[in-house]
Amino acid sequence: MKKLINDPQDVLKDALLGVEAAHPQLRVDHVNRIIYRANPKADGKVALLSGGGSGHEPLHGGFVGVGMLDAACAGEVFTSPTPDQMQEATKVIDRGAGVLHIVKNYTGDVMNFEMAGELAGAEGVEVATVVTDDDVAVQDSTWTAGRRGVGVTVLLEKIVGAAAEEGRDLAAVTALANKVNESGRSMGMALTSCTVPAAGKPTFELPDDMMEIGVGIHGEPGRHRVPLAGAHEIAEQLVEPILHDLDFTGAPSIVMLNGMGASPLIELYLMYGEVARLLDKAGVKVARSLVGNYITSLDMAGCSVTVLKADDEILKLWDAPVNTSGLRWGL
Amino acid sequence: MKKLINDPQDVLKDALLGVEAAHPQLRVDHVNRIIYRANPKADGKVALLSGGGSGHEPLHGGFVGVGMLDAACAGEVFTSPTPDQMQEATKVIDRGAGVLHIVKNYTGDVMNFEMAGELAGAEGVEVATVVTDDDVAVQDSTWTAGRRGVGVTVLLEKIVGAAAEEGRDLAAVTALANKVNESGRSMGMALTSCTVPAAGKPTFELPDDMMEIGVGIHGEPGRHRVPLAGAHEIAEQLVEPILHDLDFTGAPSIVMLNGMGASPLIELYLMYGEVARLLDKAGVKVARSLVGNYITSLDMAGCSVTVLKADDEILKLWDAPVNTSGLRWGL
Amino acid sequence: MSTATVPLDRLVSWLGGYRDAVIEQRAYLTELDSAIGDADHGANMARGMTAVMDKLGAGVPATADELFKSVGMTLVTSVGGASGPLYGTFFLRMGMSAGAIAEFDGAALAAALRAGLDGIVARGKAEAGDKTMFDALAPGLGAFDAALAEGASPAEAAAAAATAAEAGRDATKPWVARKGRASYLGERSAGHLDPGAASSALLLRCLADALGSS
Amino acid sequence: MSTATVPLDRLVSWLGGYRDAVIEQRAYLTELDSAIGDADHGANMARGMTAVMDKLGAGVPATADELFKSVGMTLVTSVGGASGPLYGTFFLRMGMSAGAIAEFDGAALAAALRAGLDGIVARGKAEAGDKTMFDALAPGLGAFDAALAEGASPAEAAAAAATAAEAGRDATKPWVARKGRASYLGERSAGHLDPGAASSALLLRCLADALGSS
Ligand SMILES: Nc1ncnc2c1ncn2[C@@H]1O[C@H](COP(=O)(O)OP(=O)(O)O)[C@@H](O)[C@H]1O
Ligand SMILES: Nc1ncnc2c1ncn2[C@@H]1O[C@H](COP(=O)(O)OP(=O)(O)O)[C@@H](O)[C@H]1O
Ligand SMILES: [Mg+2]
Ligand SMILES: [Mg+2]
Ligand SMILES: [Mg+2]
Ligand SMILES: [Mg+2]
Repeated sequence: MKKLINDPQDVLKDALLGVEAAHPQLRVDHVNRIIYRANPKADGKVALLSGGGSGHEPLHGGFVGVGMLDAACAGEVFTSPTPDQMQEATKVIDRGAGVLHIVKNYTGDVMNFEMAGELAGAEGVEVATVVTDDDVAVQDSTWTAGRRGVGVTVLLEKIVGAAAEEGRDLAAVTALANKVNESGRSMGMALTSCTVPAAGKPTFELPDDMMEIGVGIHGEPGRHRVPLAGAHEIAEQLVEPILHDLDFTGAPSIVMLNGMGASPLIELYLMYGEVARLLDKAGVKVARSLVGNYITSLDMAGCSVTVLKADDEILKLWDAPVNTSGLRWGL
Repeated sequence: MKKLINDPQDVLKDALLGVEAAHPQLRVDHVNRIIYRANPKADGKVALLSGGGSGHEPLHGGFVGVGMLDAACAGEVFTSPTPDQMQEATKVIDRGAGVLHIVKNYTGDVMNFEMAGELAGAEGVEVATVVTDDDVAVQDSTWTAGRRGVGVTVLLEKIVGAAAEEGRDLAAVTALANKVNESGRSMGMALTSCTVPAAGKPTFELPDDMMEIGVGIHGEPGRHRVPLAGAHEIAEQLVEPILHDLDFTGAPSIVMLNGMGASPLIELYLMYGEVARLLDKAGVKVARSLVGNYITSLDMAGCSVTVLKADDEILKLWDAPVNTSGLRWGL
Repeated sequence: MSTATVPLDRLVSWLGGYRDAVIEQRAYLTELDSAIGDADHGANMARGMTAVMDKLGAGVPATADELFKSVGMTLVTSVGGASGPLYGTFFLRMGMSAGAIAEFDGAALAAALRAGLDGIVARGKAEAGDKTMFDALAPGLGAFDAALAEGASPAEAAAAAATAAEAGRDATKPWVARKGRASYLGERSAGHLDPGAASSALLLRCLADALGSS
Repeated sequence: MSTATVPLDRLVSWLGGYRDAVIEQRAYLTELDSAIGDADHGANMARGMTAVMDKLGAGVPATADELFKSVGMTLVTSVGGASGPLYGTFFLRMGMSAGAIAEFDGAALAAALRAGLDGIVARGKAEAGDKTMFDALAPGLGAFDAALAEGASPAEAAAAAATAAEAGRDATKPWVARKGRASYLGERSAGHLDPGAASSALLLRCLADALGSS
């Protein structure tokens, strides 16, 4: 295992020290592993909390700041944070208008946030929850834990963050969050496995001439192992299931071409070119796009595509100012 | 070789299609492989041109936009672009106040930009040149082609871009560029080699228990191959030669912890934490910082540290608005 | 020789033994989780049980309700993931079921374990055959009850439970997962043991060991 | 049998042969550049010479000045890196030295090659022993001149040049580079052939082959 780390058990602790040192606009609670805005938002506005296992950076800590999240809870690598972390964060960021929990649909995350919601509710904080589940790689969702929450989480945190900043109430913010989640679809692939630091070796072995289609963001094997193909074919294998799942024509879309962590930007742009061409051919109108590493899987090489069916309201919220370490414009 | 590409010969061409599709604020000349701002800056302002081999993204194309470059010429992977590209870009971006060529110190880049400068000069465009050479890994620079230009190039493009935007003349802009270059030092390391697409295999073999200290950004072996160490020790091996080369105390510094392309953000933050601690211990006051992939070496895992000795003027220019795909704030 | 009642310190030995076992089998549990999950189950259980025993090292409560509340809360707040809330709930419910006692008879222990399993089901909604820890615990507790009904001591019942849980764990191998992250793999989840079934069979084996030794 | 004069089409064959050779040895040149450079020399030379021959495919100029200007400009505008300006300048200067001739005698060819090498030195400031293409070309052209002085035909002189250039190339192996990106490696550049020395020894070998065959 070749990583820029000290003791594999200390990766999260050590990385949070770096986050704190790099970003004066953030405040890090090292005991509870929470990243806050240094300057809380105004009283009376809905606050946004997200969190999840570490190893997906910049998600979620990189999206804490004006226009997005108020705080993010960091779990161990690929392990949901715990209810006490979430409860603490919820209490701290509540400005009296309630807190929206943004939860990716994994059994662990859902259960821990559920417990946190109960605890915070008992303490008088109004909590609402949106569970993202946009991964079309998961089929037969009635026979599974449901679809995984992946790329749409990034777009949702931006859009809903802008709505909260505007001063909308908890019901409106939550309704918008659900609408965004329902309007987005993602599909991912891997060229290589990642290596969980504490495990010390790759989660799965992938021969040089094979790739995994339909992976999530936890280094899990995907739905199919298929022969390695060119960018053009890979793009088809990602875009086709997305378009098959939802009709994106007739509305402006926001598209994200996301890197899994170890694929360089030149490859991500190349993939985006392929994806944009396919979407164009299918009559999908791309209004906004994002190319880069936004929701990663440690040192996995690969990428994912997210398409979100937007409307004028969503585009306006998308364009609203945001100032986080991972996404920033207008500020 | 596992990459998100089609034909290895077409990587640059295909990636530029993606850049164009992703960024309406940029215009791509596919014949000459130049990335321009879609909206040129005002007449009478100095224009900035950079360029170099591809494979270092976001450098340079990702730094084209308001507050930084006016255009970037893209060469083949790790190969300087050609004088005709540079000449064309120089002519197009000149707003009558001359053009600064920002050149990283590699024999190829220097010679090609030199020829381009001669050609553009013959056509009546005033051209000045700054050659960055901040890599302290290159010792005995009298017996070599001089130090390599690496991380400081990113900081320089930002700072000098802001000065050009302010309306300073070519002599002032060039003087500032030289000052920034002389005030910055960098040092890099690699955990793995990268693979040049056209070569099809890693540039060098690095055993699992070894790392290279003092690499540049072209997948070249470094100055020393040493046993793999923890982040703490790696940080020492990067910071020590930088501080040994220039006294950074008594002035505010801008620090960049840069990823080589395949190292995930969680590791880069962890490294930044280590570097920040060492700088603090050495009495270096960090005023601004940047953590992420800014000047990369394809799919190499590893990182580099750049420290720039700043002053109030440089910090003011650093904080000025910038709107590029790779660096953005205030706009 | 096993005895008819189980004093609390025997259950503390159980927890200590389980801590040692998950640390020892950490790589194995992670291996199982690598095949059909995200390669953290070994680390999760080792971290959680280490935290549990560190907490108890500072002082062991005198009654079962306090003991298991402490264990459950420590797991909930130190593990995360799916196993944190599930194992945490298991112990929290055990404590609620047992009440302020300092010694269990067989029936009380069976009831507490059963309450724990019910808590797991309440949290995770697992059903038999979903390929989860339920599939080791449910047959294990079934065997515990059956053994008691036939007059066995708690130690004998625990041994029967462990054996049944191990069979339940092994039975998960060919199944396609329907809960947790293994379910995302669909057919590809078949052919591998469920990591949570493995760690919970181990939990009952440690119980048998703790009660069986004397 | 070699002849005393070299018509232009024979030099076009030289260029065509060199294109074929660098394509054939592309992996080898890249291998050399991987050891002490950035793994692109094979791709650079193959791209450049392919562009050169594609250009000439659309029409071959009738005089040496136009021919080599075209070759040089094509290399300058298609290669990039260090080798683009260096090889480009080599051919540009060859053309300027030769003038509007359609046939070379030995002396004119020697002068043109020498002018090309001077151009490389003017651009790159390489000195003997820096471990660059200079270290193959300089002994190569020295041998060319010496052979002519002894009455050899251009073909015989080219053969001597190629052999001397190959010896020059091989001599670079133990040296520590002082120019180009290999110099960044310091001592670690020793023990490897210089890629540019290899490609330029090949250039003279192809010249010998083109003039020698008839
Ligand atoms: N809904 C559920 N009900 C019961 N057990 C579950 C459920 N979901 C997952 N599990 C158990 O949790 C185990 C995985 O635990 P762990 O790896 O620690 O957490 P995570 O899946 O969050 O990484 C699975 O092997 C399975 O036995
Ligand atoms: N200053 C110089 N003078 C002469 N030849 C040089 C000089 N610098 C580099 N070279 C030659 O160029 C070769 C490398 O060419 P190439 O790999 O195509 O370009 P780059 O070094 O830009 O990647 C070296 O092997 C060396 O022979
Ligand atoms: Mg997990
Ligand atoms: Mg090169
Ligand atoms: Mg797991
Ligand atoms: Mg090279």
